[in-house]
Amino acid sequence: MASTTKPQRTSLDAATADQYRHYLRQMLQIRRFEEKAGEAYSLGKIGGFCHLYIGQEAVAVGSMASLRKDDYITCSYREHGQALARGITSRAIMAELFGKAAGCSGGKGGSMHLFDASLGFLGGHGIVGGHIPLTTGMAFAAKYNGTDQVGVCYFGEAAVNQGAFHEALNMAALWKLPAIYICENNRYGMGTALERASAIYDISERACSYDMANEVVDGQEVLAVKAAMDRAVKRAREEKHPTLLEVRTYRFMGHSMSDPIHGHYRTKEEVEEHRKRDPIALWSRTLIEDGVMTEETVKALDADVMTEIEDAYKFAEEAPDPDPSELFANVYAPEVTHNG
Amino acid sequence: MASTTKPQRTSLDAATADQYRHYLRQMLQIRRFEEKAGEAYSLGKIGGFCHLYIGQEAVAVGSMASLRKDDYITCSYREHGQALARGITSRAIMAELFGKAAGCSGGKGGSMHLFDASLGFLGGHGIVGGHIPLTTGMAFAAKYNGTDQVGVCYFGEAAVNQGAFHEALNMAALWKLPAIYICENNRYGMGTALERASAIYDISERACSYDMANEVVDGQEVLAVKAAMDRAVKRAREEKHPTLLEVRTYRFMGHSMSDPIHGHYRTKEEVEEHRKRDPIALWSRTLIEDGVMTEETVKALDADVMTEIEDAYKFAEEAPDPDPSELFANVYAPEVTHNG
Amino acid sequence: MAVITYRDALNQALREEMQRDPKVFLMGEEVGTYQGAYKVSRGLLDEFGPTRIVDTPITELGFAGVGVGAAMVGLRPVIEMMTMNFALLALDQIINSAAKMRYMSNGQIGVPIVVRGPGGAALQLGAQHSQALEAHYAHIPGLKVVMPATPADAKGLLKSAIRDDNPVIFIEGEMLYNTKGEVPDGEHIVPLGVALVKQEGTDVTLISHSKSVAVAMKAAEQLKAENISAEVIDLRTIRPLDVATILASVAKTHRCVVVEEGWPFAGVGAQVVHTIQEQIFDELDAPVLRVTGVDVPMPYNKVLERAAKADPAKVVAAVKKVMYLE
Amino acid sequence: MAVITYRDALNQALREEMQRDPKVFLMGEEVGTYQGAYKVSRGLLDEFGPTRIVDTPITELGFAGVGVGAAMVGLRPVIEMMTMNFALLALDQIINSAAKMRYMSNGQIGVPIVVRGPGGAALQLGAQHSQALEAHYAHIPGLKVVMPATPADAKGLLKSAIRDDNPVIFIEGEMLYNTKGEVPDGEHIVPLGVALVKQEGTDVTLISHSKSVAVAMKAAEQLKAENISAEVIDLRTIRPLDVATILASVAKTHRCVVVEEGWPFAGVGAQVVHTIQEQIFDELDAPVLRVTGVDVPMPYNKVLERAAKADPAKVVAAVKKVMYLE
Ligand SMILES: Cc1ncc(C[n+]2csc(CCOP(=O)(O)OP(=O)(O)O)c2C)c(N)n1
Ligand SMILES: Cc1ncc(C[n+]2csc(CCOP(=O)(O)OP(=O)(O)O)c2C)c(N)n1
Ligand SMILES: [Mg+2]
Ligand SMILES: [Mg+2]
Repeated sequence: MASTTKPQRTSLDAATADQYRHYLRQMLQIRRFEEKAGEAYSLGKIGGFCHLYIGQEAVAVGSMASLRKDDYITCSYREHGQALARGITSRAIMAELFGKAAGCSGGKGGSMHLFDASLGFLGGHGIVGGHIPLTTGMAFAAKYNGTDQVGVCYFGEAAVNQGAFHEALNMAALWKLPAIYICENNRYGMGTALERASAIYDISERACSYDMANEVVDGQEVLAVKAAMDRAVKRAREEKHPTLLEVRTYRFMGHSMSDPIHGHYRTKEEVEEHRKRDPIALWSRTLIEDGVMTEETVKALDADVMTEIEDAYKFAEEAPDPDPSELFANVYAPEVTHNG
Repeated sequence: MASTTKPQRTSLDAATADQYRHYLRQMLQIRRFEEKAGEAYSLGKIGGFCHLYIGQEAVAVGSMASLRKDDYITCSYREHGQALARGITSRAIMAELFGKAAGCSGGKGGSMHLFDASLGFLGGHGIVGGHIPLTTGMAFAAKYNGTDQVGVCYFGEAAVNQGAFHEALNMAALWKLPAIYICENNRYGMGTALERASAIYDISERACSYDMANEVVDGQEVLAVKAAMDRAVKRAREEKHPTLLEVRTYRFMGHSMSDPIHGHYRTKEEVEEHRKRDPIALWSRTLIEDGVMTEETVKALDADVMTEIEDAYKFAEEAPDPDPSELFANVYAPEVTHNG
Repeated sequence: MAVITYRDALNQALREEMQRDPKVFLMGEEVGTYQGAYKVSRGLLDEFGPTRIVDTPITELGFAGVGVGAAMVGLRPVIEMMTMNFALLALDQIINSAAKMRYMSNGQIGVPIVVRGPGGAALQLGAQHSQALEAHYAHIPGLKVVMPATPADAKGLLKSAIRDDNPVIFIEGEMLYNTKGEVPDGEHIVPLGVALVKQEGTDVTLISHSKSVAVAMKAAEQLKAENISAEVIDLRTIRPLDVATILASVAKTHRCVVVEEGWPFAGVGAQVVHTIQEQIFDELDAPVLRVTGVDVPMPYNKVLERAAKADPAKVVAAVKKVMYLE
Repeated sequence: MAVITYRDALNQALREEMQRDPKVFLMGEEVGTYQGAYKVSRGLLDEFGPTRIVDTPITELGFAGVGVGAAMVGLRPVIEMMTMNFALLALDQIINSAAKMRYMSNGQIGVPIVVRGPGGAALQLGAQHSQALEAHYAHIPGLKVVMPATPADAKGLLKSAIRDDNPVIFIEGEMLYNTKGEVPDGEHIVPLGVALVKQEGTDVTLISHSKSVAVAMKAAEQLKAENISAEVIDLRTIRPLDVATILASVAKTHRCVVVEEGWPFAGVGAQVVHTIQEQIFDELDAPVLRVTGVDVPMPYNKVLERAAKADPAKVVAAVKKVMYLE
């Protein structure tokens, strides 16, 4: 079972306290961003598919906190949270959702395909499981280059049934690659509960097929995620061993904007029950209890975040569309003459 | 580890003794067939790829002995042995290898694509791992139709790294399908040793990812295979649970006719060492020790088999090619008018 | 004859065929409890139960193979791909198993399977979710490829596809699901391999399929206003192609424009063009032109996406070109 | 200039590019210890070691994805498919990841990968091992498709492919590996996208690629005996297609036959035909005909297999047809 014991926070020095407040800010930033994105979607300002991260914020924030600037990250289509936690600005992401030229993918990617190469944020990917081999390749490259970079892959629990998961994890373990596979087990792949898709309940046990280190983590507790991720990063960076982290969390919203919060596949009661372990509420409470923050500073922080998100929204709305010539740009690399 | 304890053969009644002699005949039939096929290949009478089963005879014979006439079987491209053990005649198989119209696939399939629908022998398949989902579908059909048929799939240990293996076994376990997955672990996939391709050594442990019954079996002992297969068949037929059998065996010849027996990837010594556990020698010795056969009756049996194989060869050689019109036949089903 | 949506027409076809033949079942992601990602299978789980309406894990290669295997032993699976983009993962089973089994087995084993789902672009789904890949399937001997444009054809062709003894790739359109049209109740069969002359005309032939039929029809309307009479053909089945209907029309109009959603290079239209010029070269008064999806991955931005798609204005321009009107 | 085999020419290209650029590595089944299923990588493991010559498990989808991922962060992988038949399993990574990454990321992430291996039929390998599927790749924007016919081009084009910043599908021919020809030592670069006029002629243009170039050349020889002068073009690169060279030739000869190994429906030849009739319709004195692989899965039997393949006699017959000689 998931260990929910909170790591000790006895010697809370100023830097740590700052760090902790930062986690809260990041989680709030994701929450408010997603709420705004949902609103914009309903107004028709965002098109296509839009998968919100609400409920899972502690996973992105806790895990990204362990990473270094030069590590490689890939995500599924549900990646606004990871993109924000990694440091892509809310302006650049919102603009991308609006399809604008100032978006982090120039308006050509959209919600499912956020990129920022300068941050090693190598995509939202739309094919379930498809980015798992990609990350494995990035970890391969790190090893090949002799660096101590780490490749991190975020995917849902439904992706573990894909052949790509199996093939990639076998290679990562066989070749001892510095890869971390973060399975965000939010209990559902669209309308299919985990137990209706997987022959085993504990996703982490899939690691046994590859003799891979693995851990079950409480995904609603940001520090639990951070602690497990620290271990995985050390294992990858120092020992060159991959890890499968099964992070148990819950999606508070529908699968995508076109999916109701509770449909045929789960009850209102179930959702409410899970909402009681809202990662932001849990973490705020902890910070307040520990005296790191107060109700007021939390509120002020939230207000600050809201201002940022409103600004991002306005920015996205006012930003121009890509130039029509962009239709033909970047299909291929610009021609260069190679003469040896 | 593989259990090599031989099941008790105390009460050896006449029927059992007949059965045991039959196993030997079948193994000899495969051996002599393959030797002849190798010879024919070298003479240019057989084309394409040709993968011999020499060394693995006890697997096909021991496992087929547990099956019923209406069960479904699929194999990889290394399937002459299974085809013979299932009861396709040596004439029909040899003729297929020669590409003749009298071949079990009309000369259009070849060595890798043997079929006999009347025996539930549903193909040699050329894509590594590709037939694992197919068998799963056949087991699905058995369950769907409410019969107690079983689907059996033979594949090599290198196939377990394919996504198709993972996807299929998960579904078989999830849906409780009457499927038996026989992994013939002959230590190599072409020139790649198991441990250079799989992150774990014990293929059977892959079953844990699906909470699937599994067993490691000594593939050189025909009765050990038979006993394990009996258990798996019972589990499938009666309890509707799939099984992964890891049958440890060894390929005495090269991967295919164009591959030397020992190449860059294994030593002559290793091959010789394994040849000491020749399944036919082991079983003959047992039968002689137990008084079921004598040196002479074994020799006579072998001679009888040789006669059969020579006949098959002659038959194949003299049989006509398919009619040229066959080029266009059976691309599609014959047109039928459906009017409801 | 009721007016229903394309979605409901497909639903009717599935329901009726499942009622008719107990060997027909539906398998795919979210087809059951969720009632279908696009609700094509709405109500079917209730009616037929989980044995025949089978929700799968996300394993396109695997469940396509399960379908092929079940078909090899006599069932008649309908395999739903949530979208045909994901069927790329299953292509090995479709091409190496389904399309070749009958041939390799010398006719012993058939594969009466339907692989169906929406193909092509919807709105702003981006590069990985907006592909019209019918040319990939149409390239392969052993497969049939069917793409209905209307509710009536959706029903009639799906029923034929399910009854066909060959593997049939049945590609729908996400943007078509909500379109409405008259659909005959009960037994309504549209044979595979027969194109439809949607509208007769004398000056030019517009050949299209699936969503592009609407584009061609709109173009024809605009052309009419300019006194150009366009004959519009809906291919309905891509493979086998109804060559006779195509040739008869072009032999009459002497000019032709092919309209399709997919990419140009070696697309379905290229085959149509080849066939026309090969068979009735002397009847042609102008080259056959194509209006296709622009040769780029699909961009997310709405304006760019619109520019990437075939539209009536592009068709009108092509027609004027083949009529040497500019 | 040494006379070496196509196989050794590829080996030279790999070796030289790996010596030149430490970011180039080779990955695939049996490329290392086994020295390559077709010995293309012979000796490379010894020279470059297991970090750069990487044997993989049999997981085409997986290692194609590993290659794409490595390329996304700056390595230059050469991914060997034991044969291109198996690449069907990897098509999702090639089409959904490699071909779209640069576009989706607005140019931030390129995928400088080469996916290479033998395509098409060898001898009696049966239906699943004898497919010429280049049309599938050529259909996709974002990919380049290269198919050398000679040892010199094998070397020169592979070097260009490795240096190209785009995903390149590089399809060899099992039946070509043993063919010999003059190959320049050291730096020998053949640019992508440039076709070669193998032989000049005046009466008809034969357009071909890969193994079919030899078929076209043999046909040209036979035609010469009948006083028909054929110009033979080797496309070398399928995508981007060298349209200029094609058009210049056909504008001169006014007649054309396309020869290819793949299946006809929406094949590469269909695209070539479309381009010719679209661009220089008035130059054509006859329809463009194609000689392709017969539209059936490949049979195992030797006689049937021979009948399934394009051959010089079929080309000669097609030429006579476009010259109205029968
Ligand atoms: C290969 C493929 N099949 C199907 C889909 C459609 N699809 C998108 S998300 C999804 C569910 C994925 O669930 P999970 O992996 O648990 O991630 P979550 O959405 O819960 O974050 C499905 C079926 C897809 N995008 N790709
Ligand atoms: C998908 C695919 N990849 C590669 C090959 C080429 N190939 C044929 S057999 C083989 C080795 C398979 O080894 P294993 O599964 O252990 O079976 P064995 O040959 O030992 O019986 C390979 C790589 C293929 N046929 N299919
Ligand atoms: Mg999930
Ligand atoms: Mg093996």
